[in-house]
Amino acid sequence: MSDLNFATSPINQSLTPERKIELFTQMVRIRRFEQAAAKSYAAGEMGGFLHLYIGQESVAVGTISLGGADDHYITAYRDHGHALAVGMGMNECMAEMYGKQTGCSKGKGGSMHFFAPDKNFWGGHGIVAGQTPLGLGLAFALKYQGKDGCCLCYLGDGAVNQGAFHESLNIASLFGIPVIYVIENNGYSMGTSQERSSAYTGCLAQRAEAYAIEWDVVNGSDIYEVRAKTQIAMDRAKKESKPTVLEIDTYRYYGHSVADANHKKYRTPEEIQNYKDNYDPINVFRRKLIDEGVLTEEKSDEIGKAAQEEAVASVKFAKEAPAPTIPDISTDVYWETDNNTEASKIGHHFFA
Amino acid sequence: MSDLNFATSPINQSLTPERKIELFTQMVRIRRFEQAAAKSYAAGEMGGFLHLYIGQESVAVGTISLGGADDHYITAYRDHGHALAVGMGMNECMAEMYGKQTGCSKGKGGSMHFFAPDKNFWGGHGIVAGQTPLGLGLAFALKYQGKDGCCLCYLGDGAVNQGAFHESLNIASLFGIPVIYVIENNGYSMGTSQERSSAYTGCLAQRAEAYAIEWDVVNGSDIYEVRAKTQIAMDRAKKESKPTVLEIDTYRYYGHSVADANHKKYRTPEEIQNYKDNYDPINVFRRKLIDEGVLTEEKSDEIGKAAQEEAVASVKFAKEAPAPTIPDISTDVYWETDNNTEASKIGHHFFA
Amino acid sequence: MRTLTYREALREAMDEELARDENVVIMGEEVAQYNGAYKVTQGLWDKWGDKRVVDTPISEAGFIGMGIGASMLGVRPVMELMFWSFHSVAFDQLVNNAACVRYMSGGLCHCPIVVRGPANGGTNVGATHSHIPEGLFAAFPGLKVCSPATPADAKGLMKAAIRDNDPVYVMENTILYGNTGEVPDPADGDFVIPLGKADIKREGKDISLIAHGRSVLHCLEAAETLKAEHGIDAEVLDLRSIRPLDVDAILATVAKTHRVLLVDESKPFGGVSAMVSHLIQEHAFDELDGPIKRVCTIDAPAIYSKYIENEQLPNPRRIIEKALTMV
Amino acid sequence: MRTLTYREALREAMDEELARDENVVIMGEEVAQYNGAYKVTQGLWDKWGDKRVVDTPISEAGFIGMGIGASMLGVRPVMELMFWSFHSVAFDQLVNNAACVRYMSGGLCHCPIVVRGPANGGTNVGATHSHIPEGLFAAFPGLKVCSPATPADAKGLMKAAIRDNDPVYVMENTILYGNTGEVPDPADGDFVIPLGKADIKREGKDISLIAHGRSVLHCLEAAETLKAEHGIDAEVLDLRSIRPLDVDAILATVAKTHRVLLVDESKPFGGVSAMVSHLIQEHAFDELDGPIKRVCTIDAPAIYSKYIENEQLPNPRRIIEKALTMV
Ligand SMILES: Cc1ncc(C[n+]2csc(CCOP(=O)(O)OP(=O)(O)O)c2C)c(N)n1
Ligand SMILES: Cc1ncc(C[n+]2csc(CCOP(=O)(O)OP(=O)(O)O)c2C)c(N)n1
Ligand SMILES: [Mg+2]
Ligand SMILES: [Mg+2]
Repeated sequence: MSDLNFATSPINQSLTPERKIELFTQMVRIRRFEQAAAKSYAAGEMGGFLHLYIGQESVAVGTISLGGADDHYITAYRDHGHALAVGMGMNECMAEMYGKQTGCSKGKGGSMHFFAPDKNFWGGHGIVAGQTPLGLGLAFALKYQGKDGCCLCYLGDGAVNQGAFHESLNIASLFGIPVIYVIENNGYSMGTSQERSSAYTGCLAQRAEAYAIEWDVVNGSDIYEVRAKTQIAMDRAKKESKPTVLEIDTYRYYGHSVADANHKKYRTPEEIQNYKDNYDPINVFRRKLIDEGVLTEEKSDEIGKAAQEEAVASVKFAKEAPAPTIPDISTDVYWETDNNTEASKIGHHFFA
Repeated sequence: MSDLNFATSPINQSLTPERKIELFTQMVRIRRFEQAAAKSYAAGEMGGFLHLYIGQESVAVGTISLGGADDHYITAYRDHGHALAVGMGMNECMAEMYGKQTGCSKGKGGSMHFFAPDKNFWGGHGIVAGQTPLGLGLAFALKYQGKDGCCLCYLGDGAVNQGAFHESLNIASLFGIPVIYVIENNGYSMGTSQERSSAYTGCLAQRAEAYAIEWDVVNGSDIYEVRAKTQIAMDRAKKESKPTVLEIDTYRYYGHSVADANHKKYRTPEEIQNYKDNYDPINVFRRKLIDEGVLTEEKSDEIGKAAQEEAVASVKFAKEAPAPTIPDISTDVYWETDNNTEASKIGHHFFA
Repeated sequence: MRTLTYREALREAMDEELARDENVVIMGEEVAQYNGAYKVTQGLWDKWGDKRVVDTPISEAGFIGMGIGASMLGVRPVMELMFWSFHSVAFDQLVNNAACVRYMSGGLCHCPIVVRGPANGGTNVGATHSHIPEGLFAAFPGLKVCSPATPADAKGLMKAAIRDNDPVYVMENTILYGNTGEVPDPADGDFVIPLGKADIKREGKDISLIAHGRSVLHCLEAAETLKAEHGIDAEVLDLRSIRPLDVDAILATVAKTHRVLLVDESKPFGGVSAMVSHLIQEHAFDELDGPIKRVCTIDAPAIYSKYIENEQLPNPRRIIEKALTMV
Repeated sequence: MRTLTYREALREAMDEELARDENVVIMGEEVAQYNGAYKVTQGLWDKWGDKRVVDTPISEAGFIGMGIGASMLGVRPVMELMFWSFHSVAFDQLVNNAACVRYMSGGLCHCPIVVRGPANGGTNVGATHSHIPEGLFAAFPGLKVCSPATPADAKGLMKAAIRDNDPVYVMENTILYGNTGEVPDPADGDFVIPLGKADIKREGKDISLIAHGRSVLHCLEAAETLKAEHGIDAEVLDLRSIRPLDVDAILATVAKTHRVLLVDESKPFGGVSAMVSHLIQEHAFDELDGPIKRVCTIDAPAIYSKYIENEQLPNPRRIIEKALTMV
C-alpha cells in the first residue's frame, strides 16, 4: 500500500478538526449500527440477507464526504454504509431491516434496498452490477439538466464481470458522462477470491483503460487517500464531464452475508486478523487523528459509546414500529395509482 | 496498413499453388454468390434481411483456411462468407434465403441463420454478440473433451459493446479457453461509425488487454496477413489453451443490409471507392497471385465465370425447390419429439 | 380529417412531446443521424439536435438502464429498441430496475420512461427477431404496456405514454408503420388516448373477436368475410392497452355476444389471451354460451420462410375457420 | 423407505448422472469450492474435482451461453443459477440461444442443457430476488420446464432433465431444500420421473386444487383443513412438469370434481395458472360447475417484510378461503 501522505493534500488540509471528528464519527456509527443489526439478525428478528459493510467504512464515508448539493450516489446491496454516510437516520434504516412501516422503504425493500432520494441516494440494488447503468443514467440526467454534479456509483470486485458494467463504461466514455465508478475491492465475491473470478493484469480498474477512461487504485484503509483520489475524479467529472473508474482496496470482516458460515474456509483467519490489526480504516484514522491532536482516546471512546447507544435505540425503535399490513402490499407499485390521478382510474392496473 | 510481407510467413509459404487458387476461388465464389442473392432480393424473391459480406471475403476464407478437423466456427448474421468457406454448397445456402425446404436450415433460419454442424459451422446468429458466449462454449467443449481444436468466433465492430462479449472475454481468460474472437471491423455498425459507437484508445481489440488476453490488429485486405496472424492465435489456442482477440480491418461495400438505402449518407462514396480500388481483398490477392505466377488473367476470369454460373444455378435450384408446408412449422422444436422418443410421448409439448 | 401513416403518427406524438417538455429525450440505436432503422424518428434529430435525439451504441442493457436512471431524476426518456425482441439483452433493466425500483424504495422513486419499438412477426426475420412480448411485460406489476393498431391510436397512446409517470412499454409493429388512417389535426387540440381504454373497432352481436395490435386488423378483415359470406355479425374489441386493461369493456362485449374468440400474435402458452380468457371465464362464466377459443401463433419459434410465416401467425383465414366452429 | 431432504435428493441425482455420463458437468457461481450457496452441490467438487464441477464468475449471460454452446458439441452442462431470478441478466441466452437454435438450424443442433436453481418467494429477499418464472419460460417453444415439490420428485425429475436432449429448466425452491421425504434407494434401480407427468398428491372428489412447486404443499395442508373443518374433499394435482404439461391429468381431475382452484406462486397476470385455466375451460367447458378460480401472489413486486410476505404469497389460509367460496 502507498506511502504518500494524503493528509497533506489540499482537500484534506482544508478539513477542520470538527469535520475530521465528524468523519470519524460517521465511520464509527456505521460500525456500531451494523454490529447491532448483526445481533438482531442472529436473534432471528430480521428476514432475508444481511450484508455487512464492516471494514469498508472509509470508502462510503470518505467518498461521500466530498459530495455537494448536486452529487448523487447509488450502490449495490451492501448499502448500509452509504445510507448512513449520506445522512439517513439509524432509525429508518434499522426499521427497514426489521421490515417495518417506518423503515426508509416502508419495509418493502429490506437491507439491500435503502433509498433516500432527498439525500441524493438512489439505493441499494440487489442484482450484481444492475445499478451500474442506473448510475450512468443519474449522471446523464445531471449533465442533461445542466447541474454541476456527478454520480458516484459503487460496485464490488465481483460485479466487474457483469456485461452491464462494460456497456456502461463504453457509453460513459463516449458520451462524456460525469459518473465515477467506485469498485470497492474487498478481495472476494462471496466465496470467490479476485483471482478466481476475474482475469486481469495489474488491477480491475485497468479495464477502464481500453475505453479511454481514467482510473486509479486507492488504499481504502486511509480515508485521506480515499478523499484525495476521489476528489480528482470528481473534479474531472464536473470540469471535464468525464468518467473515472476508482478501485478502492478494502476488506470485509464478516462473511459475504451474515448467513455465510464458510467465510473462514475461503480465506484464513490470519488474513482477517491482519486486516483488522493493520488496516482497519477506523483504527487507522483514529491513530492519525490522535497523532494530529484532533482526537483523544477519551473522545474516541465517547464517540463509540454514543454511536452504540444510538444503534441500540434504533433497534428499540425498529422493534416497536408497526409492521406493514396487507393493504400496504398493493401501494408503491405505480406512481399514478398512488397519486390517485385521472390516469389511474382508467382500466384495471391490478389483477387477482 | 502494414508493410510486412506475409506471403513469406511459413503458413503461407507452405501453400501449394493449387491451394492458393482454391482460396482465391472461394473468395470469388462468395462474391458471386452474394451478388446473385442481392439480385434475387431486389426482385422481391427473398424475405427478411440480407446482410452482404462483399468486401470482407478474405476474413472468412483466410481464417477458415487454417482450420483442421477439430476447429469450429460461429458467427453473426453476416454469415454467407463463413458458410461457403467452411464448404457449404451454394444450393443449400441460396435455397435457405429463398425460404425453401431444401435450404440448409429447411427455410426456418433464413439468411442470418446458416448452419452446418457437420462442417463445424454453428451459425449464423441474429442477436448482436449473442454468439460470443456460444463460441466460448464450443471451445470449452473442445477442451473438456480433449480435442486438439479451437473455436473461431466472429463478431462485428459494433458488437464489442455488448456486455455478453466482455463476460465471455473474462471467462475465456480465466478458464484458459481455446477461443479466438475475430472482430471483423468494417468501420460501421449499421449507420454508426466506429468513432460514434465505441470508446477506445488504439483499437477495439485492445479491450482484451485488461483481461490478460493477447490481441492483434490485422490488415484484412491481405489474406496472407489474415492467415499469418490467425495461425499465431490458433497455435496459442491449441498449444497453450489460451484465447486471442484479433481485430481484422475490413470493409463492406454495400449497406448494412440490402435494405439500408442510407449507406452513402453515413460515409462518402469516395471512401467506398477508395476501398474498392486499393484494398479489395480479391483484387489484392489476384494481383499477388499473378505476380507470383500462380494465376493468370485468363484463369482468373475463368474462375469468376465458373463462380457466376454456380451462383446462377443455385438461384435456379432455389427457385424450383419446394417451400415448407404448414406441418413443417412444428418440427425441429424439440429433439425428443423430432426423434419420437419415449419422453416425447409423455405430456403435451405443444399448445394451441 | 387528415390522414397520417402509423409511422408519422408516432413521430408527430414524439415531436409534440419534445416541444411540450424539455425533459423529453429520444434515445436509441440509429434514431438520430440515421433517422431510425424504420424511420419512425425521421427528421427529429435535424429539428431537435444532439441533446434531444441521441444515438446510442449497441448496448441495450447499458442504454435502457441509463434511461431508467435518468428518469429517476426527472428526465423523460423515450427509448427505441430497434426491435422489441432485443428486450432479451436488456431484460434485467426492463423488469427489475424499471418495474421494481418504486416498490423497493417504498414509493420514493418513480420512472417516467417510455420504451418503444416494433414487436411483431411477419417480416421473415426469424425466431430471435420476432418475439411478441406484450404478455411477458404486462405480467410484471409496475410496468404498463400498450399496443396500438391504428395511426390515431399510435399517436394518442404514445402521447399518453410519454406523459405517464410510470414506465410504459409501447409495442409497435413494422408491418403497420406504412398504414394510413385519420388522425386529428393538432390545431384541433391535444390528442391523447388514455392507457386502459379498449375500443370497439366494429360493432356486432354474434361473437366477440378480442385482439390488440395488428391482430385487430386481421379481425376486422375476418369480420367482413364472416358477415358477407356467413351472415355472422362479429364485434371487434381492440384492447389497445394491455396493462392497465379495460376489463369492463371486455366483460361488456362478452355480455353482448356470449361467444369469445381471442386473437393474439403471441405463442399459445400464456400470452395476453390466456389472461383475458381466465378473466372472462372468472367474471362472466354464466354469460358464455361455449368455451372461449383462441387463434395464436402456431407453437414454434418464428419460422423464416416467407411462404409459410403468415400461416404461423394469426390471419383472417385462421380466424374465420375458428369462428365458424363457434357459431 | 429411506428419507432424504429435497436438497440431498437433487444432489444425489446430479451425483448419479455425473457417474453415469462423463459429459455431465456442473457449473455455476459458488457450486464447487463453496459447495453451493444453498449447499445443493455440497461435496460434489470434493468427489468429482475441477473438471466436472466448475465455479464461474458472476457473469450469467457469459456462463449460461457457454453452457449452451458446449451442449451443442455434446457436453451436458447442469448449470446453477444461484437464484432463478438472475435469469434477467442471461435472458437472451436462455430464450434465444437455448430455445431457438435447433429451430433456426432446421434441426441440425440441439442443446442438452439443464439450468437449475431456486425460483420462489417467501425468504424476504425482495422484488429482484423473488421472481417465479415457470410460466415465463414455458411460453417459449423449444424449452422445457419442471418444478418439483417433494424430494422424490426432485430427484426423479432432475435425472430426467439431465438425460433429456432438449434444454430443461428446473425450478427449485429454497424453502423446500430442507424438507424431507421418501426417495427410493439407488440399490432398487434407477429412479427417474419423466417430464410431462402430473401426480395426484391427494385424492378427492369435491374440488380440484391444481398447483406446482411449493404451492402443492400449501394445497395439501389446505385440503386437510377443508376436510377436517368443512367436510370438503379436495383433490390435489401436482403438475410437476410445466412443459411438457400433463393436460390429460388436468382434464381428468376436472371431470371428477367439476370445480377447479388453481394455486400459483406467480403474479396474477399470466403465469402457469392462466394457461391451465384457459386449457380447462376450452377442453372441459361442460364439466365445470362454476368458474375456475385462482390463488396467486398478490399483484405487486415481492415485498420484503417478513411480517407480510407470506400473506402476499399463496398460503393455506388464502386457499381455504377461496375454496370455501366455491363449494
Ligand atoms: C446477477 C446476480 N448474480 C448473482 C447474484 C448473487 N450475489 C449477490 S452478491 C454476490 C457477490 C458479489 O461480490 P462483489 O461484487 O465482490 O461485492 P461484495 O459482496 O464483495 O460487496 C453474488 C454472487 C446477484 N445478486 N445478482
Ligand atoms: C442486441 C441487438 N441489438 C441490435 C440489433 C440490430 N442490429 C443488427 S446488426 C447491427 C449492427 C452491428 O454492427 P457490427 O457489429 O459492426 O456488425 P456488421 O453489421 O458491421 O457486420 C444492429 C444494430 C441486433 N440484431 N441485436
Ligand atoms: Mg467483493
Ligand atoms: Mg461493423
